[in-house]
Amino acid sequence: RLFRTQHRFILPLSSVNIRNIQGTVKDYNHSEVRTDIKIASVVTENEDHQYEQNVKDVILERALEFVSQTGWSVESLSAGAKSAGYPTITHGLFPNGGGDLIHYFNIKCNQQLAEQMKLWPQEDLKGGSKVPAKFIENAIVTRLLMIKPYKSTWPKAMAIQTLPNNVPNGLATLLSLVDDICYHSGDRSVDFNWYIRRVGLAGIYKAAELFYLTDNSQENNATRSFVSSRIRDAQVIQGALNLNPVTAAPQTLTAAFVTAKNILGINTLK
Amino acid sequence: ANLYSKDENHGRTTLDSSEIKMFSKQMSEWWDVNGYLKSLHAMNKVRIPLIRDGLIQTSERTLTPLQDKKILDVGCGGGILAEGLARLGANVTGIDASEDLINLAREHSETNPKIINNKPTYYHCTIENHIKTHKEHYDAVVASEVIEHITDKQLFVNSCVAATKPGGRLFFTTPNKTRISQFLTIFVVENIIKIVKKGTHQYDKFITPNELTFLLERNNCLVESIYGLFYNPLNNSWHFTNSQLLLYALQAIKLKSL
Amino acid sequence: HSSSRPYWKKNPHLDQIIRVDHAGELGADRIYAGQMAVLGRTAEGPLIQHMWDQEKKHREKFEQLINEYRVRPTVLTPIWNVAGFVLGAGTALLGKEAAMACTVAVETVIVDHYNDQLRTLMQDPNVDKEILETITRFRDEEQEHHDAGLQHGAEQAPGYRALTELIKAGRRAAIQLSKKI
Amino acid sequence: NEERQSKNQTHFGFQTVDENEKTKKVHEVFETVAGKYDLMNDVMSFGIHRVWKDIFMARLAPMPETNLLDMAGGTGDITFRYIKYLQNLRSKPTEGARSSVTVCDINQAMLDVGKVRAERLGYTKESSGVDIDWLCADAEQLPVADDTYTAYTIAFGIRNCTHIDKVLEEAYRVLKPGGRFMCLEFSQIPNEALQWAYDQYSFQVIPVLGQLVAGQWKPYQYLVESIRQFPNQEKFKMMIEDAGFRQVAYENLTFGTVAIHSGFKI
Amino acid sequence: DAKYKGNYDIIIAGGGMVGCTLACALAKNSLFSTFKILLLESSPYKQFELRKEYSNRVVALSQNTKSLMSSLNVWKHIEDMRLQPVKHMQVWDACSDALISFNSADNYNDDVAYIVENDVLLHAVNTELNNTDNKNFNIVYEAKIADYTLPNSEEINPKSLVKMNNGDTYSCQLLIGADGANSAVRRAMGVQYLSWNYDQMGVVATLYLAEETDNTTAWQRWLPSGPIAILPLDSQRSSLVWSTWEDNAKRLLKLPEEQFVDELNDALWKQYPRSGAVEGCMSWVSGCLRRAGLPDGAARQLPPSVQGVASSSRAAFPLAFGHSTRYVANGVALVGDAAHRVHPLAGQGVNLGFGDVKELTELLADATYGGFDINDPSYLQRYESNRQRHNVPTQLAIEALHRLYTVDLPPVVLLRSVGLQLTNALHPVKKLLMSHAAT
Amino acid sequence: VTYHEEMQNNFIATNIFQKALLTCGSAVIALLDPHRGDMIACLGEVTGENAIKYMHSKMLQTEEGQDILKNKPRINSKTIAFETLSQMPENSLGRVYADFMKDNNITADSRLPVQFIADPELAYVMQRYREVHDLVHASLFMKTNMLGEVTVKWVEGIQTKLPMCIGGGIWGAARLRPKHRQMYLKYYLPWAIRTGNNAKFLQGIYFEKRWEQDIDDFHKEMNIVRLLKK
Repeated sequence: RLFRTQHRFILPLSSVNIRNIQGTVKDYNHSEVRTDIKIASVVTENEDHQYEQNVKDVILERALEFVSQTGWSVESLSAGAKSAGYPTITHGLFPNGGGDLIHYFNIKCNQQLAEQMKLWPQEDLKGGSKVPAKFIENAIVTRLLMIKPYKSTWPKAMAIQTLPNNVPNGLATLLSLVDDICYHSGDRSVDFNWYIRRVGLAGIYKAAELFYLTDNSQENNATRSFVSSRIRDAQVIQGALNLNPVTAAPQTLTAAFVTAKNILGINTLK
Repeated sequence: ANLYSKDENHGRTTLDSSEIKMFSKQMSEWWDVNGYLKSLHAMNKVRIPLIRDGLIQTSERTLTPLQDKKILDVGCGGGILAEGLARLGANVTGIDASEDLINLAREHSETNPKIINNKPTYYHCTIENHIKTHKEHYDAVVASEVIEHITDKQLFVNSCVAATKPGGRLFFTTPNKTRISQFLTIFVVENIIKIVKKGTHQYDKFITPNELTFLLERNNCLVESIYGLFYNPLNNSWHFTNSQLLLYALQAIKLKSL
Repeated sequence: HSSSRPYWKKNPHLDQIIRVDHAGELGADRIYAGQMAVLGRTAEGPLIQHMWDQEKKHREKFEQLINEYRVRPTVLTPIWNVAGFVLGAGTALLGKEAAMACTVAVETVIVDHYNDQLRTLMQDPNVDKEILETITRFRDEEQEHHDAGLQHGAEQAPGYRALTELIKAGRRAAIQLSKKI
Repeated sequence: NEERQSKNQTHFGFQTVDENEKTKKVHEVFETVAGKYDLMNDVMSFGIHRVWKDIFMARLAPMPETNLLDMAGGTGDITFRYIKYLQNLRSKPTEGARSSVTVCDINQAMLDVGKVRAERLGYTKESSGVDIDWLCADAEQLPVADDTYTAYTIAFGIRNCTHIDKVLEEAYRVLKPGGRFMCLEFSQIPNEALQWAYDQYSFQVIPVLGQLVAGQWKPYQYLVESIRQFPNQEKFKMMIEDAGFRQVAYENLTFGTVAIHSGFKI
Repeated sequence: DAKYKGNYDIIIAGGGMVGCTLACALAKNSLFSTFKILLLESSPYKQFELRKEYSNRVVALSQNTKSLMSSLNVWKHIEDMRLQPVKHMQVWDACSDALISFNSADNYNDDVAYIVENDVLLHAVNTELNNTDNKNFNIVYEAKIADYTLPNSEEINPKSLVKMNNGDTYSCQLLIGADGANSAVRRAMGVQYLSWNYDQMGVVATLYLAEETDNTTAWQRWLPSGPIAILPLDSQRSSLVWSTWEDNAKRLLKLPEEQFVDELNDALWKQYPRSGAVEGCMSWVSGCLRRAGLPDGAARQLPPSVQGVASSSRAAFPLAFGHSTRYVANGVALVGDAAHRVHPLAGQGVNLGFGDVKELTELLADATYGGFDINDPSYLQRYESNRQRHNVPTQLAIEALHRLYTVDLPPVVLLRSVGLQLTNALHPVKKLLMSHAAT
Repeated sequence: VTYHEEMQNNFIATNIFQKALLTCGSAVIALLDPHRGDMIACLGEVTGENAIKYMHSKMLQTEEGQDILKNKPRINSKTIAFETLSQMPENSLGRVYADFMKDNNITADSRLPVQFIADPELAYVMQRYREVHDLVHASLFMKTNMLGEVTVKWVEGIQTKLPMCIGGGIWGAARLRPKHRQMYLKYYLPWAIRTGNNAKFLQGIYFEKRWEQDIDDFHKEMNIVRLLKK
């Protein structure tokens, strides 16, 4: 029973993989950890993982169609599995149930947005404002419009995302969304600004998301104006702090140190 | 004439042979403003105005306020204070027990361009011998950072007062004899920040303001004022303070003889 | 290559390396700034300036790497800014030797840290050659700084042993922290 | 224990016996224990084993059209929960989408107890809308064709099987592609202190309870020892993966006293 | 060689108001009668004659500056020409009408400030300079300075060298940089100059008031785009200092006169949208103040309305913050804008400069009177410490006010309005402010 | 198979903690549900350690006792030929025992093995006590109802000092019906105490050798006075 052919039943991708399990006859009662085949299996490990991920993605993709009837729930997943050719029980692949479906949907939309943003022209920052407002506005609004088909069930989805076991995934997709937007809008900051910009943008996106759910003006230009006004607010606040402490830190620090010495009266001409 | 005769004071002398040897060793760096004695140089910033304002009370300021005032600098060492006062136009006489220092002082006063026409005169003798020839001769007698090196303090003060004209003034600056001053002016200064040579000061030779006042009042003098002095090593500057725990400057006036 | 890899797929290994090295170089840069602020015009001025310029180049390189690999910089940048400056200025105030001792301590930690990283990077077969080469070059330059510090009387600093141990411990803690957050 | 390497010996609690003798002994143990089974379960786990089984079924979350093989499910605990779960599902099973469950056990006595109880609780084919049938078979050789079931559960049973890997392979064989394997079993507690306390409780108290409640000291001694013999979560997960299952994950309940292992045949 | 024009004790680079005043203070001091002092002024000498219409560059002098000027009896010359005392100053916030007013009554009825045109002040100082009997003092006009070579920090008696474009070189013991915001002396010193610009410009002009009043009140209104100040010149005319965003300032300059005047009146009178919460809070606070018997800021004078602007008197200058971390180096000192530069919203820029002059002259006098060199390090260090102790807090305060008043988000508006009300009500706090501004 | 192997087979090692737990548990269950014979047996074994040592020493004193300990005879259906006993002469001990078993339809086998006593000698003594218990009933002509049981418990308790017997005696008496209690106090208890003190050590009697002995003669030998209800 040394060699086992790993059966692939629904072949979303072509490669048949022989997962050879070396090592001595399995003696299950000994507790040695299988270190000897670590490196070799790393390669096969990835393929395996990829295959399993593909299966899950197929089920999730199919499940999306059922969201309109049964919402972001285990039922949709089960129906999705069924339509993908697996038994209804296979929804068990997703421990968080609806949460995993939403997570998959977020990842998919983020990737689509990233693809689109790559094609958009870099906005040249004329004038004083350092924040590429137009670019960010387009990005947020495009991302929000992706929710359109599931707009009716999205409030429920947001509620599910606040469940403790779904929060990490929710945060991860939000951070990656915001990171993509900042990166493609040209932000190359390497210090605390990195956090200020992303947190600000995340705030704006979440507010816009809530607003979008209530906005039913035709092709949602109410949301668009909401987003642009929030971005302007951010600009004003940043304007007020125009010398934001982080970038000037090195300069101000030395200056403050020397001035303090003078004021304390311990200045010397050296 | 040899001004250096001991017998008249029946064996007592303010001469301290071990102290003399030590001072001459420092002669080379004496005049380096940022060098070894930078604290002494910095002290001019407070003691010269103190002496100046002590002697003349006018609001009108001139470049040479101490014009034709005869001042005696006791223990003048290399002449740091003497030259400073000379710059203000005073007719300064400096005396010190160390011959090398006196030679150094004479030599330096030649090089200082600012006092070309008002060089102080230096004598190598002790105060008690000096008053033999200059009794009640000076408008002011200054003993700055001297008395804490003298063993026979009473003789020293008597001689200083004797050298002052009646109505003249005496100025003393010296560390106070307190534990704090011992810790700071001896231990910290000499061992840690090392700006004064080890062994310069001995605690038992310090004198408190009350003792000095007592000695002066015994010699018919009235102590006009005592200011505390504080040295900030970070930027080498002296300041007047009201606490006299560390060092103090004392100003006294010799009353007209009855 | 501008990587648009989704955030959580990145190699956490590389992610941490670039983040912690950037934090380290930022700290070193601020330490030298602190030393320059105090000893700028003294005899050691040019030496410190030279070392500072090199550190600046290191920091810029890592900032470029951060953008290239879209790495999240450490959230503690403002703290390292201030801490680095205070450490540099603080030790410089204690005297020239203390500043050199600080440099020696900091550089030893950075050199060891780089060596560890090189060891781990060597193991990973498909690692990016450019990063490997950069870290090796920086490690050598830091080694120079360390030796320069020693030549300029680091040992004579008052309480040399205690001071260096303290700074080393601080640096290691900083490295651990920057790895995580 | 090296001497086990001689002719295929296996462990029976801490004693080492011949393989076939183990099956006889297990049989015997179950005979004596069957009667007091539930009472003893409650006493030993202070009633928590019911919660474990509820959580187990919640994790399985069966949907209509599921046909479950409940291995070692003699007394029917899991099966009855399965049926109740399906009945509670909001969506009415569409026609032709009937779910089914096969209760299988090596021990006929347990099955009989299960049958009696099924009647009593009214879980019959007609009333519950779920086809139930009972099968007395050994988990290591199931008289069942390949790819028949969509779900395979085994609660507190696999520990008593002689060849765990054979059981897993059988499970893999009988499951349909996409089918799910789930196992609820005693396991090791990762935390040392808790493990020590658990050991004291298991070795000192449970046999005495057995003696007091069921008048049997030895079977419960065996029960506790077999728990210690069972591979820990990590090793058992590897065994499931070796059997071919994928997406294998485990979840500790009550600090690891009991663990739910799950795997998929995709 | 021929180009060497001799050694001076003090060389003052920059003949602006502060530079000339310092030169005058040194020349008139008897202590320095024997010192050779040189003033280098880049602009050519021009005869000044008092023209009827006012120049658009004015400055608000504090009591302290007045006492300095009168000690140099320059004040007499200014009074002979023209100046306008300010007896009452009113500052209010456009977004919330919170108000603070300073009047001479609270300040032992000395005037709050004096509005003087720059040229008048400069001329007064120059007249005083020219008729000193001090032979050792001379001025070089059209002195285009090429570069400075300053001594390094170790030298005992340092000497600075000043080289002109035409090759003339002067040397001096003490070089004083009074050459304005981008001071060449400061650059030569190589000290760190912390500066950032405000993306704002100060629009200045001479305005004709609608009706003739006894014009002794200075008005300042905080608009969201920046403060607009109306400083009294005489009974019909006032001077405008309007700090606003750069593009807005450029637009204002290009506007035809009527539109400019309308815009001006608009700025003074227009009601800005008010947030309910701020209103509620403000009225509650003023209620409490009234109950406590304190002035609640309700009594207010209405600002004048502007009828016209003097043709071609409109100009604008960029605004920036600047702080030189070191005011002194070995044998060098900085005074006035060369060392610090602030936003004009408090009109403190030039007063700080005159404060520097006063301090520096006093310290140099102390040094000389004590028999020390003119460039003695300890006295220069004391000058730097004393002045930074006064200037840096003032600069930070002005910077904070500027930032506070550029953000028009409701919470910030509420904060500053209540703050203004309270400072206006608490008399001691107001006095403290006025005394600090006066020194 | 010798007693040792059998004993080893049944023996369950228990430490003090387990013994304590067993004592309380079995005591409680025995009280709540007297039919749980195994609980009573278990209680006896766990608490009777010293008493068994005392019985063991008493048996060693008589020569007959030593024989029992040496041979370790067992009383169960295999070692007792029920038919031969029932054909024994009317008044013989064997016959009395056979009739007693027939009347209460008990067999010789219903005795539980000793599980918790480590030392095989003592374990045998306990085993012997259990197996002989019915014989004592028969020989004292005490029926197996509660009254008879309590009385035998008193006799055995006095002779063997087993805490379980004494406990059983007290507890059993408390549960007697009023009528029985009255007789118990009047006749049975005093008789039991008298018999317990005067009679020979019953455990030390090698019954298997005395099947033929006349019952009255047996009583005389053992100094037992039969209780005749007035």
